[in-house]
Amino acid sequence: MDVQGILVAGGTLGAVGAVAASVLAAASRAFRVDEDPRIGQVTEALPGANCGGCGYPGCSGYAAAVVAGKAAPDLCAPGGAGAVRRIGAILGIAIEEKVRMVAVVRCGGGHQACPTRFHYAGVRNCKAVTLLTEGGSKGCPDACEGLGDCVEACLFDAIHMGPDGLPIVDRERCTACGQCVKACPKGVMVLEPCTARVTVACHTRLAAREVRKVCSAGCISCRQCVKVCPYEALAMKGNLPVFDHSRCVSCGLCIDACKPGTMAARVTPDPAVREQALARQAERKAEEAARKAAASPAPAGDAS
Amino acid sequence: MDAVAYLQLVFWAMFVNNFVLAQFLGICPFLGVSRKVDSALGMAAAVIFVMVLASVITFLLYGAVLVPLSLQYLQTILFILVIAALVQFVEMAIRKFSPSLFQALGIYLPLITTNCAVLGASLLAIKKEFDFMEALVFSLGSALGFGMVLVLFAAIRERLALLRDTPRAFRGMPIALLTAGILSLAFLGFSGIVKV
Amino acid sequence: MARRTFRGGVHPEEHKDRTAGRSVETMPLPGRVVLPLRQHLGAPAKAVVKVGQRVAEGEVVAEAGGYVSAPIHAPIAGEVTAIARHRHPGGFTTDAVVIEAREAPPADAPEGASWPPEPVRMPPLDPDRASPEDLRNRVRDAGIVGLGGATFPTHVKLAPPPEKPVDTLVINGAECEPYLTCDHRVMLEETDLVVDGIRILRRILGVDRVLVGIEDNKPDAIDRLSAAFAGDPAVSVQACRVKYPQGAEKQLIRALTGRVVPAPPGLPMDVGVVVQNVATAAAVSRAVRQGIPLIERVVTVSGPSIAEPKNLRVRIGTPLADLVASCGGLTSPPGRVVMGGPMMGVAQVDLEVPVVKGSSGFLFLPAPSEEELWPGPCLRCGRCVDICPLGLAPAIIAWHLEAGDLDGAERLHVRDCMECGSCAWVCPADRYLVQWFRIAKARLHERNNQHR
Amino acid sequence: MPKELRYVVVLTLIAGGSAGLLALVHDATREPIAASRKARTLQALQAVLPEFDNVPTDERVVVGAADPSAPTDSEANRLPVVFMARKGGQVTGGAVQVIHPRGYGGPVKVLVGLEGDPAGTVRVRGYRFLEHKETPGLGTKALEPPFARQFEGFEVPREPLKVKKDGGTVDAITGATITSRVVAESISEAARLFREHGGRGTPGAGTPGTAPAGQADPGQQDPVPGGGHE
Amino acid sequence: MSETTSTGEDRRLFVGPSPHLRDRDSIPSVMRWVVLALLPAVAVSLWFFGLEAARVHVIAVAGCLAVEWACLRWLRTPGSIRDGSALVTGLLLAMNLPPTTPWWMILVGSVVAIFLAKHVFGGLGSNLFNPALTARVFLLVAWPAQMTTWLRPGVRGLVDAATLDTMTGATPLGLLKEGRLSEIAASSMDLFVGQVGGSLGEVSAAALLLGGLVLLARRVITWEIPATFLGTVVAVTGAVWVFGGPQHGTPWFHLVSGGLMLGAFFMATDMVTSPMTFRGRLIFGVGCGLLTAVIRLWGGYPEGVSFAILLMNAVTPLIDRMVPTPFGRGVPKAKEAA
Amino acid sequence: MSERTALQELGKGVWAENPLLVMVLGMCPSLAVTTTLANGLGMGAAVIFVLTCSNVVISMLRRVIPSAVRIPAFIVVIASFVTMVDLVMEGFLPDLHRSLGVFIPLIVVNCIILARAEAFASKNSVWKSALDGIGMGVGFTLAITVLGGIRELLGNGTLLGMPVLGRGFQAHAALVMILPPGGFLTLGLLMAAMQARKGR
Ligand SMILES: Cc1cc2nc3c(=O)[nH]c(=O)nc-3n(C[C@H](O)[C@H](O)[C@H](O)COP(=O)(O)O)c2cc1C
Ligand SMILES: Cc1cc2nc3c(=O)[nH]c(=O)nc-3n(C[C@H](O)[C@H](O)[C@H](O)COP(=O)(O)O)c2cc1C
Ligand SMILES: Cc1cc2nc3c(=O)[nH]c(=O)nc-3n(C[C@H](O)[C@H](O)[C@H](O)COP(=O)(O)O)c2cc1C
Ligand SMILES: Cc1cc2nc3c(=O)[nH]c(=O)nc-3n(C[C@H](O)[C@H](O)[C@H](O)CO)c2cc1C
Ligand code: SF4
Ligand code: SF4
Ligand code: SF4
Ligand code: SF4
Ligand code: FES
Repeated sequence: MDVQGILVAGGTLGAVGAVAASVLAAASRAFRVDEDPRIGQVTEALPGANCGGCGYPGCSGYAAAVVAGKAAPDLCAPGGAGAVRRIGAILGIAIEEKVRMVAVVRCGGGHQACPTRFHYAGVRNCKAVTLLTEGGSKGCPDACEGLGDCVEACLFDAIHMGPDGLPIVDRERCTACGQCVKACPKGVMVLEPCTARVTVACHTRLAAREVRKVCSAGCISCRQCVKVCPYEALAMKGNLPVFDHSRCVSCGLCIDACKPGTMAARVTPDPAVREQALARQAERKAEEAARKAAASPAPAGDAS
Repeated sequence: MDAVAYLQLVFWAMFVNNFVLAQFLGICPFLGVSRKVDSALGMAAAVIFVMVLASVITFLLYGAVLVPLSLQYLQTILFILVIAALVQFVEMAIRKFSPSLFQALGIYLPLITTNCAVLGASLLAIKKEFDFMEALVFSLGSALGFGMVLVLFAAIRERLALLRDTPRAFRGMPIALLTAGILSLAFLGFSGIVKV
Repeated sequence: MARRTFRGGVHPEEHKDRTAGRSVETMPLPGRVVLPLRQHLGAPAKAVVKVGQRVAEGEVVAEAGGYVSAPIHAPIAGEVTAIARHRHPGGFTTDAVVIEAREAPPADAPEGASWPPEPVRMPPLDPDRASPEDLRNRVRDAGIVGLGGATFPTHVKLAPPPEKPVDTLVINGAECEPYLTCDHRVMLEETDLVVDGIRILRRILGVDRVLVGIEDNKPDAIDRLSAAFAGDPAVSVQACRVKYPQGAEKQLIRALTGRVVPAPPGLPMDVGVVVQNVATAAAVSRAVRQGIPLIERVVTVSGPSIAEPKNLRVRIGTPLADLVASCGGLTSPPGRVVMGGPMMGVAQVDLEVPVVKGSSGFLFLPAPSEEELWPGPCLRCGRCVDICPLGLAPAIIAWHLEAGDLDGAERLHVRDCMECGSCAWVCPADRYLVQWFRIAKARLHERNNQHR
Repeated sequence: MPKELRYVVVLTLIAGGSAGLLALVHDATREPIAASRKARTLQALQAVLPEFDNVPTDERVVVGAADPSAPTDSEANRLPVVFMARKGGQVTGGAVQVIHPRGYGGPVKVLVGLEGDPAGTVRVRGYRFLEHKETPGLGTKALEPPFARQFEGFEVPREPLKVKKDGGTVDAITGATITSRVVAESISEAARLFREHGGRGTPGAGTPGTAPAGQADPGQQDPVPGGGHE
Repeated sequence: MSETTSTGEDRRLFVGPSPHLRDRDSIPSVMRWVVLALLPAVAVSLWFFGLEAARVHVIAVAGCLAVEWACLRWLRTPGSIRDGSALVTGLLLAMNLPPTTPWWMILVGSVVAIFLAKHVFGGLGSNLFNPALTARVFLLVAWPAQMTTWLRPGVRGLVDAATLDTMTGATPLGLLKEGRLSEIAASSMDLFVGQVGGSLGEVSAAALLLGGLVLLARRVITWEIPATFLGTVVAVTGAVWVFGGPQHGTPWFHLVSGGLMLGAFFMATDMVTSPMTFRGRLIFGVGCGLLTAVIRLWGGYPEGVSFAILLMNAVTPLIDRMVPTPFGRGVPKAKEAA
Repeated sequence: MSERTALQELGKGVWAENPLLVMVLGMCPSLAVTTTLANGLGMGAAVIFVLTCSNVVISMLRRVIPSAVRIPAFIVVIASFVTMVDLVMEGFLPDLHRSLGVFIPLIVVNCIILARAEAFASKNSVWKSALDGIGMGVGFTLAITVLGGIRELLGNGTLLGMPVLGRGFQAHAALVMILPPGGFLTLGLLMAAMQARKGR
């Protein structure tokens, strides 16, 4: 059989192939749909978590918005710098990178420190408690309820409930998508730059006097942290100290100074930084003393 | 064959010898496009359309081209070529005329090409030596059966998705497969009702 | 008379016998009252008094904060000692005016001023002569809000927009919540006021048909009102089946008129009906005929932990602790204290809350059982679906919510839920269904606000 | 339209080329395939037939085919076939392929080997399922000793065989009566066809397989040739 | 809660959402009623099959409870061994087995029921398929011979393999399937009372009916499923009997033989795996009845109840999508506030 | 995606990207033919052959084929190899050919093959495509052999036809395992086991 057989087979299938290809060719003409191919590319560049943190419905929605120029290319927190770079490459634009943020728990009032006002019988959900009674179940109206709405909300499994009923953020996993911030009815979760290793674990609106009544870990406005900071990274705003993150070097001296333990280390401070800070503190003390000493005669101050 | 026989053939193809649960054809789209009832309905419609059309075309090509030329050994390659082209054609058409359906079916339309059910229906119709009407009815029944379990399964999976207590190890594909297993166990109840 | 009713509903144990037969006792005037500025739906009232100011009983201490709002009057004479945030028995915190009774007149009072001063009253109106407009303004100025629990300002309901003509007034004497008997007692003891109030309301609305719906576990009230309206063809007193929530307005309208109020934002007005509670009617009569503003109400104090369950006539603002004292104190520490009925009432954190216009009762109930504290998994028994008076599918909505699917819940109309509690009551797994729906409604509300 | 033209050219070439290549492979495998098919038939026949020195596949009758000795492929597949075995020209037996339409999982194609003379006593020599969907481990027990042994050398009576449940003599397999029935009835039918067509080389006139004569209870148990598809 | 002290000093109130009253039914009480309602049928099975029946009941219940305990412990799915659901499953599994079922098969059945059909899905309330029936069908398909070996009623002692053959008989439905309806010795009264071969729960329609009525009276189950299920079977088999001939069996025969009563009152009504709406339950019951009749009349298996219920379990999620129209949504819409 | 070494390219299909257990592709043959260990092996071998050859050819043709007719073109290539396997197997391994039945032609539509053609071969060099094909094929084969082994053992009491656990066990083999439900259930449990291991 042979050549003829081969030709018949080849010819037959070739003909069918030709017909199929022609139909497809015609169809691709007739049914042309124009879509910016970059939308697909951008979608691929995104992590595909569909977390909605960007404010668009799903990653592809965001991709369409970015390509259309309706959204900034750096809104995807989970994608991080990598995604921004890739999107920039696809769209041919240069984008500067942002400081990575991370979620932080601004409350130290766990079950022990800040007991509840009543026994709660209901859905184990923070939002539920705050709807039931304004201020929630804790003594402090701003305390963490500890029922884990933030844990539920995190799509990246970055939050776990600690033993004392306070959430603990896994800083490696957190993508700063902000879902926990949205979910927390008590405003406990906030995003801070990941360089900030020390935070104020309290955000109460109560006055110091009332704080003492309801919570042993809350800020009592004693100002010790502000005083001890050698870099002037802390200042009181209302009842609470506030960080200037650009100044804080995370030496942790304020942690030692804080009696209730409101100042909390999210990452253990580096001992070297601490040494430096202590030195700086000593220096400043000396300066202070010197200034005081020099105050009365007032000679030309040696600037340093 | 009379009308009753055709009905029996449809029943057989849908229930007794269901493509997915008894014949293991088209499992990938069955697992892939069954997360939402709406997309399952779309997929079911697409498969029914493609499957019947493909069976008819391949049946005719087989009888009119391959048999006279003694090229039966080309049936696989010819059938799949026709199916692939057909699917792509349908895909382009849907994309043009119903972008919403296209969105919903998304990446699954091309999956029909690699849906063994479509090729399977074409091949089985030849293997079982059906005549034209039988082949048509058989492919329709098979496609309906596929669509039916797809939709059933999609409703089941929508419910599975609402379950919060499924142990971690079983979430997703394992539970879907185990459900399909129990479903196919239940479908064994149809065995013996009609023999074809 | 056919017993009228609606679809769905449940039959909780009534627990009414401990107070149903006890006539209303008037409590002595409290030494101190707390008047939250949000005692009604709508805009909070605005305080018009200052700390240190002396006020007479019936004097306005806060004026309406808008059209949908109501003024608040001093229930006792005394000195305004504070205007500060105070816990409201509704589960929130709000600004409140605190008035303390004083033994002697203030130092700067004019010579010879007596203390306490004469109560302030509005001039009486003759309901047959006064225009509907005047009558309605009187209802407004008297600070009357719905006493059936919803506390919607009554004058607003009495002014339906012209495109929604009202042809029927429904009077709600169902009192379907277990334990509560205050409306029952009002119907028995203040029949004249209720009847008169109904006539006034009818005149304001200009309707020819009044239907009074009373559950048939109160045959004495049905008889009393039927007799009072005998010969008045416009008013018909109807017995309704004992079933919770017979008193919910949509259900009552369905039972009495057969009309179906459209789903939210549909209102009774959409089917030509206005619903008012019997106690509201009595309050209207007082305000019109005697010029007395809404400064007191009847409250049922009951529950297993209370020594002498009672129906008390109480001044608004009276601290809850005073009520307990009037009822002989507590026999055992209660597990739960609830304002309102057990099905829809609000649990209290402690007893430091005042009686407000919407307080129909205070119940001292045992602590929840273990099963109630730790609900089981949903059995999908469908009981909740069968009995939801609004025809919702509570369990299915709750699955969506537990799985974090707010949109799914919205598609299933979670917003329609009136939080009657029937579904959670009937659930064999004791699931917190209603609470899930509250969360959902709050989240949907937040989401909508965000989008604006 | 150069772009579209390119589609056509590429696809045509690939399709044509593939088919050409396949033609070559087909050519090369044709012989082995034919050989292996034939070998399998013969192997199956050998297993159930008494000794023979002819080529039974060449001496067959396809009952009901338009031309019983030269049937089409599909006829040979669908219809009962009688193969004759001879030794020294003498009929020693035959093998009959019947299709029982009511197996547990659908039609069963059974090859029954018979020994003896079509005109005299006919004994069973063995049987095989050629195509079946009986349940492995249950229905297939019908091919294994305890059940199969009762047919070794079994003299097939002229009246139809029945399992005990149907009031006959054959011991059925517990839990697989249906398959047992298939075997019993197929043997009966095979013997009938063998008696009718054996030794003649041509089918009996007027006995197309579609309406076999001599059935005791056609509604209940007729292994109708071509009654099912497989 | 850790703060609750035993000294009585803790005067904090409980604060929770309304309602603050609950119906007295709880999961354990519901399950207790099912067990109670099954007792008459259990007693009948013990009467007819003696020690063999007791053996099956004990192994099935113990097996299910043991697997339940293990699953709760290792998979941490919700539920508690004390909620009684595993006990019900165990009893119903036993009722679905022939009295001679080997012990190891019963244990495999327990694992299939409790692990595969229940806890894999998330435990009580989450399963899609009726656990006891999944196990029964699994065993039936896995070991068809053992699962269709029926002891004659009245054999009270334990049976060993050697004597087994002399003590077996066919079930009425098995005979029907083989076209030997006339050989059914049992009178229709025997069928009703249970003087026939079959699974433990297939024998006495009367005892099951009694239990079913208890469940209905106690409102553990609602009438829709049993009524439509039984009604459809009667209607379909009746029609076939009238038009197709007596060899298909009378509707009464179908009503009182096989597992129909057990299925209609105890298994199709399993709330977890049946629809939640009134209309849904009607559809479910009709579907079960239709499938049962079709499988009994034309299928390869003599009994169709278990398959029918399992198949309808699979359709339940689809049925449950048809939620009722909420009050006030069927009428012309009020003007939607934007 | 960083460059992979040849070994990684080969190895990924076996575990991390196992086409059956991880990517859930090629389900039909995996479930249908795995009633015995031998079937699994045979099907596996056929798939390795087709996958490797088609990967190579498609990778060679990847610059020639316009994307609009990409799918038909790929599938024709695949179908050719499948038909070859079919013909060769029928000629030389008739028994295996019979037991694999209609699933040999259906290798054409085995999603794994087209998926690899699309996702890998059409984007990578010939050499890498070959490695990918072999790796994926081996991964698939391993998975279906395990599946076939379990099902044959539990469903028939044998392995490769031998009653490894004794005749007593064989007599009580669970039929359901070699019926369709057994396929779904075994694969489901296998995947759950994989997921449980990964979860640790
Ligand atoms: C579940 C539910 C139950 C109710 N029960 C009663 C009741 O028993 N008696 C009553 O007067 N109002 C009841 N209401 C309030 C009525 O719906 C309606 O608001 C009231 O009758 C209107 O009259 P008002 O404005 O004079 O209070 C209930 C509301 C709900 C949502
Ligand atoms: C048991 C058995 C019996 C068969 N009987 C026939 C037959 O009678 N006639 C036939 O053409 N093919 C029959 N076949 C099919 C052959 O295997 C094969 O198709 C044929 O002998 C080869 O083709 P040929 O006609 O070119 O020799 C049978 C196969 C088997 C297994
Ligand atoms: C999964 C399954 C497969 C079966 N396969 C067969 C079979 O291949 N052959 C058969 O005769 N019976 C088979 N049966 C059993 C039949 O359904 C039927 O019960 C039996 O044949 C009745 O005969 P008996 O009286 O011997 O039990 C099977 C049953 C089940 C559950
Ligand atoms: C009325 C009723 C019927 C039940 N029927 C079954 C049943 O058929 N099979 C079963 O395994 N469990 C049954 N149960 C027990 C329980 O619902 C079952 O274990 C759950 O399906 C497990 O999630 C039943 C329970 C009730 C209340
Ligand atoms: S911890 Fe908060 S911000 Fe970080 S990933 Fe989780 S939800 Fe997002
Ligand atoms: S941080 Fe907020 S959301 Fe998280 S547990 Fe505390 S209160 Fe709940
Ligand atoms: S609380 Fe809502 S969902 Fe529950 S029964 Fe009442 S209206 Fe229905
Ligand atoms: S009543 Fe409770 S258990 Fe029953 S379906 Fe509703 S939520 Fe589920
Ligand atoms: S192999 Fe994927 S659909 Fe069949």
